[in-house]
Amino acid sequence: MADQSPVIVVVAPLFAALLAGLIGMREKRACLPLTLLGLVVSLSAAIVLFRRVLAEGEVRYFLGGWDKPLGIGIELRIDTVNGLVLIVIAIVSLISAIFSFRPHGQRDTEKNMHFYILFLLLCAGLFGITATADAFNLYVLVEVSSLTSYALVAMGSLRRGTVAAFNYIIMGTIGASFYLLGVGYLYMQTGALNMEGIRVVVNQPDVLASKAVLVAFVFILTGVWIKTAFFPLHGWLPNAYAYAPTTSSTLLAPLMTKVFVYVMIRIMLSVFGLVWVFEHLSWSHIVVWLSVIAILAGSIIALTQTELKKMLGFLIIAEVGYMVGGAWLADEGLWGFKGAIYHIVSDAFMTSCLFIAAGIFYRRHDCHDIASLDGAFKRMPLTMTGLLVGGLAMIGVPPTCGFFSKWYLIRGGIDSGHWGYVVALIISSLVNAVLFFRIFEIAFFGKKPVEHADHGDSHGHGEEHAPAPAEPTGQAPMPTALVALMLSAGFILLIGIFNGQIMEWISLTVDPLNPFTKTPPL
Amino acid sequence: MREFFESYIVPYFNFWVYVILMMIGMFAMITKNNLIKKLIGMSIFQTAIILFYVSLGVKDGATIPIYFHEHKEESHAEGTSEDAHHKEEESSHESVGPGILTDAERKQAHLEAGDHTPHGEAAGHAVNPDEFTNPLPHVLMLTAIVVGVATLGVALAVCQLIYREFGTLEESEILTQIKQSNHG
Amino acid sequence: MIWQFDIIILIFLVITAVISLRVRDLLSASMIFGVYSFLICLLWAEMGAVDVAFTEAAVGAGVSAVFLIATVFNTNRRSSD
Amino acid sequence: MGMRILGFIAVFVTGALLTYGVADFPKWGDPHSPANAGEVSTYFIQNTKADTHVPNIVTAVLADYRGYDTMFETVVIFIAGVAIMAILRVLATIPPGHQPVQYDPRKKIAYDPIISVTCRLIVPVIQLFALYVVAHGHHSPGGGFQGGVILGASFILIAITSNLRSALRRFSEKRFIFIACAGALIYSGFGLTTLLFGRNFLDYGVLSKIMFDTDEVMARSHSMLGVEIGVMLTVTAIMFAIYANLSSRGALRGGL
Repeated sequence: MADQSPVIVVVAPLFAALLAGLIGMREKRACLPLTLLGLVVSLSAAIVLFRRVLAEGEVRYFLGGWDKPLGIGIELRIDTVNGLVLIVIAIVSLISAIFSFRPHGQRDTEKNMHFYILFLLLCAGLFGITATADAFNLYVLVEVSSLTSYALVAMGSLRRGTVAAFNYIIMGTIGASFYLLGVGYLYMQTGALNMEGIRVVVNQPDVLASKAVLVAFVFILTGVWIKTAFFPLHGWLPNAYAYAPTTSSTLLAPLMTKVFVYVMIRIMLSVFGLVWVFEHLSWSHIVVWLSVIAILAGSIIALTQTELKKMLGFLIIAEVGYMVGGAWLADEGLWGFKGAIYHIVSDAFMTSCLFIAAGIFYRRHDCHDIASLDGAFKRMPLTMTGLLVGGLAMIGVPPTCGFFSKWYLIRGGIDSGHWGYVVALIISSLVNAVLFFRIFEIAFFGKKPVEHADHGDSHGHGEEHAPAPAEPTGQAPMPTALVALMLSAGFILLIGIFNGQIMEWISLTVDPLNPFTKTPPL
Repeated sequence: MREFFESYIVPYFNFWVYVILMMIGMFAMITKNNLIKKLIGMSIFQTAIILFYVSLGVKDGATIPIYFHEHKEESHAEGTSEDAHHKEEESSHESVGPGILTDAERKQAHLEAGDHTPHGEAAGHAVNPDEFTNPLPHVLMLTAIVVGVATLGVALAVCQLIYREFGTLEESEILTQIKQSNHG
Repeated sequence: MIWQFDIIILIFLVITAVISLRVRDLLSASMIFGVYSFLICLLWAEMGAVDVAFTEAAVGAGVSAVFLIATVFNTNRRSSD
Repeated sequence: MGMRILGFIAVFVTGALLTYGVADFPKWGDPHSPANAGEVSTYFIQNTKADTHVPNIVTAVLADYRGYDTMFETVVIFIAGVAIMAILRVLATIPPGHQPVQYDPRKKIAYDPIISVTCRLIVPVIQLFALYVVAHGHHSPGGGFQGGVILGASFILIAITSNLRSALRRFSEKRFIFIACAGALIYSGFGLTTLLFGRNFLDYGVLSKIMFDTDEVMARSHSMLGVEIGVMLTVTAIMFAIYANLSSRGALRGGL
């Protein structure tokens, strides 16, 4: 079955979702095992696939067997970059599934079946986005993942969540439609939908000057930026993630924006080609300055937030700024570009870790305020350790992956001479340090007075008993949630330690396409 | 003026209308106060894109992308070639665009060969592509229409949820309510 | 494909789009949106995209107008703009 | 007001970009524009018949060449249904302290025998037509989506003209969830079967091994029909599910 692994990664969650729909009506408890099963199959297929990619190079898979001429069918193409992203998606969603044991913060708890179906289909959509090499198929899968995420956000119990979901739908539809429009322009100019087919035509001399291709690029980029929440287009993100149910946000926050950053990178790499993007277009200065604005704005707005999840939302916006800027640095060794890909991997785990920690706190306190973490270290040492690891990674402290991704990005910035970007990165790290040390201070020393008197009596109790008064759910789910947190914290450290290996894998794909070293093959 | 009209407006009329519809839809999505109106704007926005795609596939003098019917009683291998043959003869009279018509024998041989190779590499230039509208945009747009109605349905459900929570669908009133609940 | 016909439908299309966004009664807006969908379905049939036209007739003019009307009935019929 | 200005700016920028692009367009109806004369679309027009034996090129491309897209399109519909049920469906009792908005009691619409009897007569015809659309999708416009929507619309018609309860008696919630899942499973099941035979996902040709007296080409044609039936089931169930939830505010009681 190793030959079929590209498609198994994508369809395993799909089958699990459909079976969950059939079985879940009668037996609600079957949903979670099915979810885990589907994701484990995906993960193992992704690992098999990645080993195959390492052994024999790029893997191409033609659905329906339509391989000749290129582009009549739909192609999945896996190289080391998206092989890596597939594994990351599988692991993060598995962690989130473990965390989701007894979901919290939804309007009614009776809807476990619906939740898991949507959860699995979101994973299927993200896997599909990552694996595909067809520009239109990408659109369909973007809609699969978007529709599920709208629903996952709207399932929240908070009143404002509904409005956030509506804004998300409007912005998301504009983004996806812009992408579709851009693909239409490309199709008009090239007659192809396969990414490779488009790239070959776009790089032909007589098409290079085409205005329509330029417009297509702008539309695709804007559409993808809306989906990644790049700064001026970020409006939907903070509320949607902050008011989504806890479990949904542990899946959406780490994956949605990262996968769309990956889409941007894939478009630069495969649809237009780095030669076109960096040498023909030469817009990298503009985009890097935009990303500098995004980083600074995200960090500064995060400083003003009092709610933990909302603060994390703005930090995501700053992180998206890192990745977009890094991908456009256009330095000689493409360190920024590779650093951006590495940052996708590390940021997925960082965000996962932080949102899981925030989810545990929310479940405990029914309150998002940072001030409510007062003295939390004594009550929940393990959770705080997880938050500590996540926070240190966000700041960029050495053994964690956050340090290394910043290292590569800064190296790219220095090589390309974008000092503004380097300074913004450092300022943002300092802001992160301020933010997280503020939280740690509150949590470790309990400096602030207790603001919520009704929560006061839970002080001094151990982690395993005495639920907070406002919290109807019991303590049973806590161990799995902690396992999930520890897993993501562990991965943060692992990815940090093995950063050299991961960069090597990324270089396998990116270096041959580097337009600055030698003429790359079209 | 007339020249401008003939060279810029008429040949691109579909595209100009698509630009206009798209701007109308997008403007409504961003500025309308009523959420249902926003959704109508969203649908118009999406149909504008579909209009663009379908306009791409139009060919002057081409027919709909369906082959002429074959006779059911014939075995399919023979039926294909002969019917394609008939069809080609019939439609070549009306074909307006410059045709790349090949002789019947070659075509027949190609089609018969093509019947046995599922990937159809041997089935060469049997049918003149100028005779049929480009089918690919149609396929893509079927998907887009379905996606559009799915998004509309989910958005309407969220609208009803908002109405359940806030009692209104006017964005300004919802925002005031949120502000009040934040202060209160 | 008859371009005169095409242009007439396209002009009507813009008119119905503007009206359905201007009308303050949401029920009317939904109905006019149905008209819009039907016109666009006509346009596609005329451009040779029969399958798309069929789908649009069933989905756009039929079902999505019904969905809109169902929501309007369950919420508020008046719109401020 | 700020939103209005923002909207003007966004629309103006988009419009300017679009206008900038239009100048570079091929003329409308040009048979030799890159899209129309491209290798891909030419291939479809020339080889569909030999490859799949389906006269309707759109159906063939939809269900075979780009069948993976269509599978996810079905999944999109399925997601829409599940999402609406997840968002709107009122299953549990409303939690204490949560006060839903009171709705105005609407006027009862009088029972009209003419409408009700006419619809009883029309509904079977509509359903028959829907099945025809699906079955004849290979030869004429139509296929799973169109047929499914029409079939779903016939149930919606029952719900509108008599009431939601009598429609739900024919097509209960459990049943539509089941049918929606089953439809999507039929589609992906075709893919899984081809995988089990060792060919690529959705490569229907290999199914000639289990289909009686068919070669690979006819196997593709028949599999497409099977796939379209799966699509029809999902679309029918979900269209009705969406209507039932939207019209009754998720209570599946009352309705319009």
